[in-house]
Amino acid sequence: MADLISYIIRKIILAIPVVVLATLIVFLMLYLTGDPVAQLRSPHSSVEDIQKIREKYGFDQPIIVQYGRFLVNLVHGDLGSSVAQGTTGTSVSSLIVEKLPRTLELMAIGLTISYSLGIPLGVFSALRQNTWKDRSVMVFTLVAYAMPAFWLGILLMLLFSVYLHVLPTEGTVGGFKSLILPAMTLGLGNAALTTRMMRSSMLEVARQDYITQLRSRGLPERDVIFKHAMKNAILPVITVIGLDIGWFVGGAVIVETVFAWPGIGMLITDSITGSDFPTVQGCILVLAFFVILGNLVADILYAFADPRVRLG
Amino acid sequence: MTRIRGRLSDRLLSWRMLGGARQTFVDIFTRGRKNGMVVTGFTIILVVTLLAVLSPWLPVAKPTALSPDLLQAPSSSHWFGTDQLGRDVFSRVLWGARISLVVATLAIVFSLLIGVVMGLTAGYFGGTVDYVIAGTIDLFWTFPAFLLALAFAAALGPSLTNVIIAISISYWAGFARLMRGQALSVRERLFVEASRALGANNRRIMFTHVLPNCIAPLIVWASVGVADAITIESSLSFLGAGTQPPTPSWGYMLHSGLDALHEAPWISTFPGVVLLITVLGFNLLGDGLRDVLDPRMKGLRL
Amino acid sequence: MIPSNEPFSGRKAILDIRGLRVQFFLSEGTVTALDGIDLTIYEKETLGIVGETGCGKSMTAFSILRLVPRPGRITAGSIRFKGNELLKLTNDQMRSVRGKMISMIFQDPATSLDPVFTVGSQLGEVISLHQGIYDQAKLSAKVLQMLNLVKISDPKNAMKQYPHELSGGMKQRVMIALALSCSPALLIADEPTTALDVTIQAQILNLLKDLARKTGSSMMLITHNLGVVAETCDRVCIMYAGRIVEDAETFELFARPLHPYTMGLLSAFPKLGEKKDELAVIRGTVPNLMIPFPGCAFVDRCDRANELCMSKKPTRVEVSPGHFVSCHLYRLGDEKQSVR
Amino acid sequence: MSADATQESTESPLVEIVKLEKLFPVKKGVFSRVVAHVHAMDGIDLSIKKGETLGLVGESGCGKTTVGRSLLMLIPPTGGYTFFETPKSVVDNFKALVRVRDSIRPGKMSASDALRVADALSALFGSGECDIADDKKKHLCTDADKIRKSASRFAGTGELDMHEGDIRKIIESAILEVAKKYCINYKDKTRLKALRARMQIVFQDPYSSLDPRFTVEKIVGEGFRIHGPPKSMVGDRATVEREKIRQIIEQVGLSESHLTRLPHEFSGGQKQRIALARALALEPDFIVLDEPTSALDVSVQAQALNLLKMLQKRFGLTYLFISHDLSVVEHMSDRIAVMYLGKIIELAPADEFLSNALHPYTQALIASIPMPDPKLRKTRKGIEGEVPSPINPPKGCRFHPRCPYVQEGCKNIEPPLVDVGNGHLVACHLQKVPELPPEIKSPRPSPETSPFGPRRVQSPGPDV
Repeated sequence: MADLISYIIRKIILAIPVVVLATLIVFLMLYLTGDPVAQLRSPHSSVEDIQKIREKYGFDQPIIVQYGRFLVNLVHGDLGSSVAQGTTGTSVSSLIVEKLPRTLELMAIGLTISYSLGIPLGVFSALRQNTWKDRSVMVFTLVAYAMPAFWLGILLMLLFSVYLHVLPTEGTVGGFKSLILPAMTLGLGNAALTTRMMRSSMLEVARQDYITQLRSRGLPERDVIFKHAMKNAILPVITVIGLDIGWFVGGAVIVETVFAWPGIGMLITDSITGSDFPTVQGCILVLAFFVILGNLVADILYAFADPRVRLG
Repeated sequence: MTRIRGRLSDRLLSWRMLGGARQTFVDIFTRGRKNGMVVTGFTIILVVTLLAVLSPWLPVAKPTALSPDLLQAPSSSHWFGTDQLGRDVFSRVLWGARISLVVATLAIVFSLLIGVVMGLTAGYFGGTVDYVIAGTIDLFWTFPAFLLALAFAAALGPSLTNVIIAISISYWAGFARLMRGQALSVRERLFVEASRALGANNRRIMFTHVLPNCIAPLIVWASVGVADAITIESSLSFLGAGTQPPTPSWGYMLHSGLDALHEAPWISTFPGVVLLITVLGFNLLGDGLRDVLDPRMKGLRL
Repeated sequence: MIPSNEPFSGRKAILDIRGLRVQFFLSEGTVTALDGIDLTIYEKETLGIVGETGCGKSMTAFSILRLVPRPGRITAGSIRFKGNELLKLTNDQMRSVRGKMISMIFQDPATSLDPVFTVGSQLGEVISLHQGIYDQAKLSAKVLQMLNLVKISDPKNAMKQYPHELSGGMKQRVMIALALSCSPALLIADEPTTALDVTIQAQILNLLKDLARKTGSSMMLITHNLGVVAETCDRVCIMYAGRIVEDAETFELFARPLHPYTMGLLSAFPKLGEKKDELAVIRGTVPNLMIPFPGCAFVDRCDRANELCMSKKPTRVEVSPGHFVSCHLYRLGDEKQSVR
Repeated sequence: MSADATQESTESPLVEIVKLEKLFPVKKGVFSRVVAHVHAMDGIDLSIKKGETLGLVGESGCGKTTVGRSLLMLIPPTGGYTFFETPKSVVDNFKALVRVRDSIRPGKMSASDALRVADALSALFGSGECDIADDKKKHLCTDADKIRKSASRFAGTGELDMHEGDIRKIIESAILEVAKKYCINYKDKTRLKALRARMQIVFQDPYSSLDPRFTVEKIVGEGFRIHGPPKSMVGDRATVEREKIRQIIEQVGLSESHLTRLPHEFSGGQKQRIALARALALEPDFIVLDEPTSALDVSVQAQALNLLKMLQKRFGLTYLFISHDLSVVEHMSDRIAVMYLGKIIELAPADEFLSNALHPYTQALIASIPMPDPKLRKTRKGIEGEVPSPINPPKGCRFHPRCPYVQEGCKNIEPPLVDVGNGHLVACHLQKVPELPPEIKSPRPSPETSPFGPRRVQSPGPDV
């Protein structure tokens, strides 16, 4: 147990430099075009506005001081203010706080879909290795993975809303019903990845000596597969939960745009079209935190699932 | 003078040792021919590439040419129909392939270069250098490439070059991670230790043993990477952060078809289908090559 | 086919294998891993199976449990265990044989235990399966008893540990406990000491001998180490390229090896305390089993091969009571004929 | 690498290692602090004579592999000195100096100690053998005289007027000077590279020791890319290299037609021959054989062992033969060293090894080997327990927790490796245990009252 706690603490401490690096990269994005002010002003801002921005961010000072200021603001929850038409002056953090729950909701359902579809399908496919059932699952995963999220969204929309009229097209008006299509769009690609991973992991585990050993003890096949093989095979899937969360964060931007789902993703798209860089920056930073957090959670989950990692 | 020439020939000899990588290409050719996935993937890529390259000389309308036939359904004169401005969708899809392929290939070539240099440097020097580079790699690796590319594209402003730059700086981490992992694991192999026992230095070991042994997984990843890059590029265009109209781009075409989904579904359907097939082609090639090049996976179809 | 080995008529055969053939169907061709194996294990005896890598000794063990890995299949022969044909049992019936009546110990204890379950739960699972003990307290008492039996240090603590927390020797003891937990009539030990250090090897081998004697079970000991065989086994089978080339009682075999391969093996083995400048070698390497060959598989490594060896596979003959050999140099009941 | 070198020069050691040590740090906790060390190799002394085979046996984790690798600087040792082809007198005097240094307890240096230091220094630098820069040599000789003067002046009182720290500094600088000149592990890259051509290694695992993407010709010829064409031949570089590769590959029992093939086309035994050819290509004097036949089958192992012996005779090679298999080591070696938990506990000539094994561990090891003859079937004695963790090795004698003859003294005092005559060394307080090991549970009480039982030799004899 002490090992486990020490492992978790170490993982948390190791995440700190990553967070700092993430803030640094997001901060440096301001300079990508040379003039940071150009990124922060809206097309409508006046000369005074620009001067205000210069003062607020201290662009006349050395870059390290600017970064320090950026960090201090960040700790106080100040991500700057929006410069887009309509929301000019609104603080970015309040915009994010308003939209974040929507995105989290979408991601939660999407993750659920992707694992509850991917894991069983992968196991099924591995058990039927090299049969037509396995091959069709593999073709499905190839297509589902190759399918860009936005086009999948459009197709689903066409099918369920335009032709079948069973689910709402966009927005949130339909309540949970409105959530189904975006969540499916989001989850399907990752479900394909999970299926393939689970399948190859199952096949790998099936080759291990301990599986033969367990069979040689006369254990029923369902115990061998569902108790022993699965618990071992799921370990590599757990290691990529962090990456999956990253995938979902990226996917959410597209899916929310397609389905006009008012979350952070849509906020980013709107801000890009509206040249509202402070908001883009803030959103990216928040999403980065979530990705890092997701990886941390994945590491900790893994430590619980695999008794071998706690030693390190 | 002779001394210099001697050292020069030494160097040449050592570069010739890179020929160890040749074996990879021999493997790809001889074994790949027998692999269904490699053949299918390669055929798809070949057809799409040929159409894209030849599109200016094909007897189709210019992709930007407007016509009075607005929102026409697919017919013999407009195979894929026309869009809201009366432009030929088939022609736009072909020209879009040019953009997609060029952007994706260049972005992956740059990512590959950054990745190999970073990964090899980390593996070569080890210690503090490795610690810093590995940390950076991990950050870029855990962070979704698409979101990163979106952020960079947003910061740089939408343009073709910027999309390539954005994808490159977002995607290199995968290659770097692969390269570093391979460098670290190959370094542990006994033949590297034997080489060290013969007196080989790090530089020699990296270039004659480590790098050639990494070529195979790099090729596999590059193939899958092009597929990813095509998806990212079209997603960026779809969101309006990529190539700007009137440049024909699959992502943008899909987006503009969204408004007319009810009355003219072909506007977004055809670019979508072609996009899917192209991405599928690269993924198939990558998967097939992995089976071909990784003997451990032999016999296992994935 | 020769009927059951009769010289041991006083003893009951527990396992009787006749003409067992196992083939692997690969895309590159068919590999005949076992090519007509005949062997018998009697009650309370330890039979050694000796051979080099790839000769099919492990495959014989897997065939007995009907656990031949795909794409391999048992294509011919019969395996009778206490008179019952194992190859005709249904899968469910076979499962109740495995672990309960025939049990196996694997070569590498590091990879043969499930890494994500504790030692206690793995042991408990098998015990409750075959003995129907579901009460937790009784079960853990039984688990503890088994761990004590195999002389695990601090068994109470070991129960709660995961395999990776134990040393190699301790893991192999757990494996033995697993195998013996239901007092099987036949214990198959597949290279049980190969992955272990010399001093631990001796401990494990002693333990196995002790326990087999105590429980009265027969043992099939698979090894490549002639020393292990000489010290532990009552009878020995020598395997080469998927066939049993010679089998006899241990003393008989070591005193009067008949097959050229057995002789070569015995002299190629460096013996402690025997100084020679050069070891006798068997030249060449094992043949490729994928290429069908009409003659004796050992022919291109044998110094005494003749025309017949090239064209016809030798049959198993009983040269002296209980001493069988498959070699054209020997005819039935006529040992003197060959020049040693 | 000449055949005639074998006979006459058997006396001067080719390789001599002094107090070689390798500790691997163990990191733990939140900040990965170093909390302990794995004592892989803890003060190893070995000397390998030209043309001989020294066998090194031990169980897994005893550090035998570490010895081979740090000897070749594949793993840099954390302490100690490795001499290669150093004049015998230099090594002996160097060892004497190190021994004197280690025998002086910190803060307790007496005048006689200082005198011994001075003698050791003069012995080392006084003769012409030690080939270090003249000014440094002169300087160190003056220092020795200074110490001697100071020591003899106060010989009566037992105290010193020279600071102990200063004397120690002089000793350390003397050791460093010699080490820098002669020791492999103190050499810079270029000098080390030149030496590498003369010391080679063959590994256990034939599968991972050959680069899968190199042809046999490239594998065998890799040394030439680094060190240039073989020195024993003259002519055009490419032709000479080709010719040499062809010769070597035939000497290890393969044919020229194998040269264009890739490693995966060969069996384990053939791969091991290729690895041997690679090691031989540079015409080395010394080869570390790290379990070279452990991955091979009995019949192939016999072929490989015969080949190794044949090549040794032909080229006058010196082998360090590392293995866990006592039968193989005994077959191959002239002398055998036994390692246990990072220490050498016994070293004996091969012909005396079996008949007169002195250390209880060696005896147990021998007793554990199953004999391939049912007539010799015995109730195995062996020993109980397992090898303790090398992270915190037991105090005193490292074998004491498993030793059937353990006595109080064994638990606290580490036994030194002493010569019991005939070049037979043993590190055991008992030194001479009963001829036949009795049953494990009933250690025969020693007949004498001495805490360490009977001793054959009282004072530490000369080293190896």
